[in-house]
Amino acid sequence: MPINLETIAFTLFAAMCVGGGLGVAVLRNLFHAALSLLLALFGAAGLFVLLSAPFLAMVQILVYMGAIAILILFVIMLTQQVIVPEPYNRQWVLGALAALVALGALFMVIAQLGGGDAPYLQPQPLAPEVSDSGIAALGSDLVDPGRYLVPFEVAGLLLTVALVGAISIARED
Amino acid sequence: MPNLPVAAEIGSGPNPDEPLSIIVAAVLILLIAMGTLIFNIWFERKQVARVQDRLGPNRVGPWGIFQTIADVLKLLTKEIIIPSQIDRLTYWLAPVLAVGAVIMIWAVVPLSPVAIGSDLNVGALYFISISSLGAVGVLAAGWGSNNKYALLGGLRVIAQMVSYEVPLMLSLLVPVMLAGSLSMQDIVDAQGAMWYFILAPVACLIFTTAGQAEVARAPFDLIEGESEIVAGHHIEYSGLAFAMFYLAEWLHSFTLSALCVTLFFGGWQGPFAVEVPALGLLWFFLKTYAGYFILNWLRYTVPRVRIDHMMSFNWKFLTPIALVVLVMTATLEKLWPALFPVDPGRPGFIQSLPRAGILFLANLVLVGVVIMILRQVARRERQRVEDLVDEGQYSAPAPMPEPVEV
Amino acid sequence: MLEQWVFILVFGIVALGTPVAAIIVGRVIGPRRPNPTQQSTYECGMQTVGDAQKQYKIQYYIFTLLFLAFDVEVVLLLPWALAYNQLPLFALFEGAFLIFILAVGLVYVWRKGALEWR
Amino acid sequence: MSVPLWMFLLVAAALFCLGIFTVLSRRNAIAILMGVELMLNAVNLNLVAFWRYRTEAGIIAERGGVAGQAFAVFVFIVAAAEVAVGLALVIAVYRSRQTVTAEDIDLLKG
Repeated sequence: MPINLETIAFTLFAAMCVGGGLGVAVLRNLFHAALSLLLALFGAAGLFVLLSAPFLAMVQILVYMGAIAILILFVIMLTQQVIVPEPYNRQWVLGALAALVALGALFMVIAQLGGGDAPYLQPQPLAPEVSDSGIAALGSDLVDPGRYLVPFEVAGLLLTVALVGAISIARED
Repeated sequence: MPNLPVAAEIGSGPNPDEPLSIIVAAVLILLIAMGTLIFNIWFERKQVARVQDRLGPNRVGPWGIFQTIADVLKLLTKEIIIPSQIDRLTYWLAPVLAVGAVIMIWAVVPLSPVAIGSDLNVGALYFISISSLGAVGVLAAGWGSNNKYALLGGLRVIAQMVSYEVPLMLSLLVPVMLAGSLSMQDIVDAQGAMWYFILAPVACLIFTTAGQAEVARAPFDLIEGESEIVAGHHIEYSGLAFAMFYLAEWLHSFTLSALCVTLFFGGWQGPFAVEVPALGLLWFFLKTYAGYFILNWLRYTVPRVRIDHMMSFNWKFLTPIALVVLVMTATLEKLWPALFPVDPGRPGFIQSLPRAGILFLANLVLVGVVIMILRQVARRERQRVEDLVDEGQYSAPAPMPEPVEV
Repeated sequence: MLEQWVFILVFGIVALGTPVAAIIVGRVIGPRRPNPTQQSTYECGMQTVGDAQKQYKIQYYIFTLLFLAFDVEVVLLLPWALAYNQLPLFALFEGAFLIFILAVGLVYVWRKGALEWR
Repeated sequence: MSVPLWMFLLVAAALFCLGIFTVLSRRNAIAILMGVELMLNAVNLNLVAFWRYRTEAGIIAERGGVAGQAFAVFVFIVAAAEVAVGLALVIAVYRSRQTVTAEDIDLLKG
């Protein structure tokens, strides 16, 4: 891997991602764990930019960091069990084992793909006519009856149902 | 005005072979933001003094223009008091995030046809995403200070910020739809013939109102309700650490004006702006200061809103109207080309007239309908209160006692 | 396309570095004479009782929840609005229907009285 | 692009496994939800990485060129809905039982 701005940025964001994820897994203070989750999500947003999907990167910041993370921080404040003496349950060794096994399995699958030299792994240049990285194409695909129209409307329905459901569950009466 | 040669290079796509030019441009934009801020604080203090029939700063330098610099020097020599009960990581993260998020918005604000930090193809989305990061800073300040007032103030301001972000985003969709692009420079370019304020006045008003609430300035400055929650989330900060929150708020207010100008008032568009880019810079700042003046005027004229009213105003008034405006604009965008086919032979201004006329009239009709509905609701509310009084369930408050002469 | 983000990266570092530098300068230049009274939590001159990290009203959560729903809806509508002028007339009804679905949710929550601040 | 695909996949795999560990081992229900978010994010990273590396030039503007991005958008939405309902349940349980520890929530054990 040559050393240039792109690889440096990749290393930075990948470290943020993994480091943040590690923080979520191990930090005792739940509020710090949530901030660590923010770091991981920000790293992922950076990786999306590197993958030429700036729209998703911005959506990641807007939805995950701006809304979901705030919701999580709110509930941490509401439930006030921020620092507990024992953050892990009895089966944490089992959990660690399962995670390691999964990592090993995924690693073997990725190893099957081969290194960066395999020809089909070379990234394709984005077509010059889509200077917007495919956002307009995404827009027309989302409302195309032959493609994602049904998921598009169902997503709206899901949101409404989740909203109504969550509010009736969370309300006092 | 200087011609900003370096930023001009960046505007046409930064040169990766010259990392220095990027850094210089970044520092230049930071200096523009900070320089205007120093001036803005004096400008606003002078203006509010006039509104309140005072003189305002008038000691340091001519017309007190160096007052802000003196203030900065004073803050520099103040002690930064660090309370002993804080959560260190969160406490220090908060001011950094609050300021950083606001400054970062300036990366996508087009200052002139050639001077823009980075003309991202998702510029408008970048702006709302980054400004939503500021909310995390507020929450961190509230929680990290380990102070009840700070936490309550933080929670309040978050509830306010996130609520008002909804109409803000929905009204942002209107210029995006009209221009067919998320890039800020494209949105400004598309307003060459006609400002979007004419095409979408209601969206502009919603954007400004929601933006003012998002910045948490009067009449939506509930965090500063001194009698209730002292000073909000930044109560435990002092010295330059407090100045960071102060800076973030004032810069955010100016940024809001700049964004409003970019999205609805043609940004740098003006006579000869395309031919002489430096002139674009002049138009941009003229418009932005005009907007800033009006926002400040509102700020010091309208009394503070109560929190329940503020939430109702957002969810029961602004958000539904923003949804209606969006659907209305979408409908008319499909309608007007069918009624008035585009004639490419005509100049741009004439061409844009039918579209502007139809959209503007529709907006006027919408405003009329909304006012009628509001009057209906107000009449019903008055009737309800009168009925309560008649039934004896509610009595008017006793008159104030006469002041005693001493 | 990626080149434009180089500036954002650099500018982000500059933007975050500014407050960090300012606070460090403030701590270096400013005096530092800590004492227990000065460092205690501010509470209008009273002794602070207990931690601040207590339980707070559910109302804040409900408004954030509403925000989340509309936030995600805007994400769905953004590509639609962007591509709108190239889309057929049919797209108008699809977008309007999505807005209608969420508006129904808002009206339901409104009728239920969850929008009242208590 | 000078970063090969497998490195992105590796980051996603690490994130996913950290998510698994968090979900299986944490006692706090909110932490478990955070682990789920990590896992969903890893999935998104994979979707976009494969989209970027396997979509051929010129196909973006045509039909199906942005399938990876579209899927990722739907994952975002499902994640949002999941977290909204999940946290509402946490709050409801907390209100009735004063706990957010997953092991203590055994209402169905009789």
